[in-house]
Amino acid sequence: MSAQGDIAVIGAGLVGSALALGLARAGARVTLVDAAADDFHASAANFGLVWVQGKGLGAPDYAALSFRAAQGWDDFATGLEQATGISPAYRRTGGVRIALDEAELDRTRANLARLHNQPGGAQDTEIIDRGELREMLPGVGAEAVGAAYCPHDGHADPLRTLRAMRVMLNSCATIVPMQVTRVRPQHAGFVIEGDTGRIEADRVVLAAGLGNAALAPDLGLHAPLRPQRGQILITERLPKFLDMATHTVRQTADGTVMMGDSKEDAGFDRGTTQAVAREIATRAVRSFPALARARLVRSWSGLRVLSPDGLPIYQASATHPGAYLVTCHSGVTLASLHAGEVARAIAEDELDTRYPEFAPTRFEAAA
Amino acid sequence: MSLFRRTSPPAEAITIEVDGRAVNACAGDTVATAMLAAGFGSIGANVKSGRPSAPYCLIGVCFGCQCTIDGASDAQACLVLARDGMVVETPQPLTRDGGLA
Amino acid sequence: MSKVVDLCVIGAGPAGLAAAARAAEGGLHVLLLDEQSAAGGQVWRNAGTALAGGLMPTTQAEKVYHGAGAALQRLAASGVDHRAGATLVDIAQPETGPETKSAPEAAPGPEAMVEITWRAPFGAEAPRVRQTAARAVIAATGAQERPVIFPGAELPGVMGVGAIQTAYKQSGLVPDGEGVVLAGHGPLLLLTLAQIRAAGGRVAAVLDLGPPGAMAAAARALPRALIGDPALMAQGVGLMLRRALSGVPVHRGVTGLRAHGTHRTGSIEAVSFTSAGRARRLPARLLGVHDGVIPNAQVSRLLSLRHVWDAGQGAFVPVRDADGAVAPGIWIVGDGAGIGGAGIAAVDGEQAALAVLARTGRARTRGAASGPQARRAAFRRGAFPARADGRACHR
Amino acid sequence: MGVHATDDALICRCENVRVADVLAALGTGIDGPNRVKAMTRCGMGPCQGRICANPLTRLIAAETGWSPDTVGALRIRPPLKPVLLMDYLAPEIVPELSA
Repeated sequence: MSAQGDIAVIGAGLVGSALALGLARAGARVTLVDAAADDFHASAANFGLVWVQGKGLGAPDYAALSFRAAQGWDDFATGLEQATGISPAYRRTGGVRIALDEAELDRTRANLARLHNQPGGAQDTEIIDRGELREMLPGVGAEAVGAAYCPHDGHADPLRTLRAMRVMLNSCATIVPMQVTRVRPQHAGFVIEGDTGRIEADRVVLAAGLGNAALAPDLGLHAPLRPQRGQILITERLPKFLDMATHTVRQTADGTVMMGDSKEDAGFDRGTTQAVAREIATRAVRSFPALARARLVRSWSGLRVLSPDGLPIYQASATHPGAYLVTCHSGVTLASLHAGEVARAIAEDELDTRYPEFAPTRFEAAA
Repeated sequence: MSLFRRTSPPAEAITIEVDGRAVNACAGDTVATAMLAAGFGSIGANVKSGRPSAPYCLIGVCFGCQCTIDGASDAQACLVLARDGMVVETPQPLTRDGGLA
Repeated sequence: MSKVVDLCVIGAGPAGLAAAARAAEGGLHVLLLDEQSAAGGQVWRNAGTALAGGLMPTTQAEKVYHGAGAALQRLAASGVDHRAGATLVDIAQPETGPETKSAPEAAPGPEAMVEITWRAPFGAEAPRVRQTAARAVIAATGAQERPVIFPGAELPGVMGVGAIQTAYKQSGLVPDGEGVVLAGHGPLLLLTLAQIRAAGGRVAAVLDLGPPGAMAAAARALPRALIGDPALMAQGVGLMLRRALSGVPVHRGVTGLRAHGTHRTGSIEAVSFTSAGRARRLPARLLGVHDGVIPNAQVSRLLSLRHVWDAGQGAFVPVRDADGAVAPGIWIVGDGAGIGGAGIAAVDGEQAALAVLARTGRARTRGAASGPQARRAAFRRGAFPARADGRACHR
Repeated sequence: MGVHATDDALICRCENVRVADVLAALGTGIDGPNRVKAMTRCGMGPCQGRICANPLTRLIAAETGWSPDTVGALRIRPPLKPVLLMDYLAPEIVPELSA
């Protein structure tokens, strides 16, 4: 199956858009099927971390994948900006996971030790003490007792990244707004049916986040996904006080400050709660007391797309060659690879051979 | 020269401080109407460009008058009754006629 | 500070005042939150001061604030816990269901609480955010001027004509000196023009942004729309308008409105526009603009309610059932549910309060009609002024 | 959407988003107010759509030919007004943190 021929990517969020870009670059004629419905779902609720530290505990390949993704972000971001004039505002500033008490620091230290002992190690992540942290981040709160620091961590603006990819895709792919109801194999290739009609394609990539679960079975793909709600708070613009990314607070290129990292099992309800808002605000102010006087302007939530072990699923269908599934819950971090090596693996029909550890067969073995 | 003048019988006089200068006002004014009466054409500032912004709605909808009053930066001048001795800081320090200081 | 109340009313304009007082008179414990500094909303802003002769001659105040005095006295006597300057932050429904809600089929059991998050008035001790559980909520957050989009609209020196009205009602301020231009259509523009002239001010020009004939229609609608009791005002205002418009250049069919100025001074320098095919530029310091009023939809949108577009009003209105309920334990009344003016707002508020009382088994007053009968009764009493933008309301 | 809303007019005065910026974002599935907001920041400022929501729906309806009901409106989330983070915290930890 050559890289040529036409391929449909279903889902126009961060994952689908990056894959569509990569496939177009690999020479395929790409149709990006966008469920529209005036919502970017998980992509609009992404915190924007390009994060390596702590990733892949017990899954060295995921640690390596995250590391390669961070390394690939400079070229990915530069490529987008040169092509569109829109900067994804990516900065590899190094990242810290701040511990606000000794128990937290001990947990972080223990996880790090286990990461060090697995193949590939902990990607240069190390524990820094209160003094070093204060030197790095003068605005850090008195309760911070130390942190895990990784030089490869950074952050980018998810919406600007999505916008830049969209502008590029307008010229190198066909974007079809359609609420997809079914994707069926047919004699040669696949047919995609939805509210605005039907599309045929030689090959099809499911990249519709939580929507993959319903579409996968007809194609012999396995997408055991569940939603995990994350709430995000954002302030108005503040003078620049935080360049580095932290896992719960980051100051964007616009100067607004995002706060988050909550985890709730709330099904598909994308509401927000005052209780979680208070928890997030409290942790943010304990981490950076100057935030106490910042104006909170909005809170919203998104649904992380979680596989049973939280790792990505990359699958090529065994029963219906030409059908692929790509899902993860770090759409920003992995965007550089989705637009690069992962798209090439699909184009060259090598997805399962190059990423065996991310095939969903790992769940059957464990079940 | 102020865009507005008072036409009602004089009410109890009070004084508020705006960007360090004493401004005469009346009891019953909101901070916004007190500043408009004293000749301030603008009160807030655009959160992106920093350029001075002015009351457009005067009912708490447009945020053209968002400023810091007695240390609280989430105040809308049009919703806060002016009280004697209040300290108002506009996001962009302004001169008497509302222009940039 | 989390306590439980029977009813939380948001907004102390005509609708909110009627709802809160009626519910309290029926025996409910009512918390009334209003972000304005005093009860009355926009139409009855600063009514207390005005009716006590503080702002304008009491004869004029009684016309402008028709009905306000009674409503404020009723509130004071009703025992409602009124918090002026309190800002609504969030409303969490008993169970945050799917993204879009339709009007409720079955109201939840009496114990399903609505969680109100609000910020205590300016100057209260931190943390100012408080939470109160309410068995029912009536949102009466009123209307706002429809934003007029044109180049230069954001310059200091450009304000809503409603804002100019607010400056007058709040502090007796009237536009002063040269270069005062009003642009827009509808009765509010004419009323403001008349007030400026009556206070000895000058209006350099009126730019009629409305379709042909709108200015005349607005003049006819004015008495009913804004001054409350139509019968009292009909003759006087027509005369006042003819006098107010005399000597003021009116430019009709205006397009391409633009305000010129810098952000460095507190006023604009000029307005430019096209009228009768000719490009014009007038020196100006203050430009008042007005294109009708629309519901303030922040609360109805926060609740993810279904809305429908009302072409007549040029705005979305929330879908409600007969007595204004929009979700389990939640009602929306007054201009926030669709522009109708002070008269219908009070009826709407009263009606929702009756529904809350009925739900809690305390609807003592037998004679109180509810639903469509109350609306028809009010209609017969002529309590349905045309809307501010001159069109008879048909809600 | 009003004959005065030229391309250089600001439809969102909080985030300085011009009518032209909204028009540039429309198309290929970016034709709902919330997606236009994600692409242009229209509606992300302190007033949270109180000024731009009505004009934005009417502008998109005029451009796409759809009815306003089909276009829809900006979603509103808490807090309804900007609130100091300090006012959100539990009472006992406010003093030392906001000093």
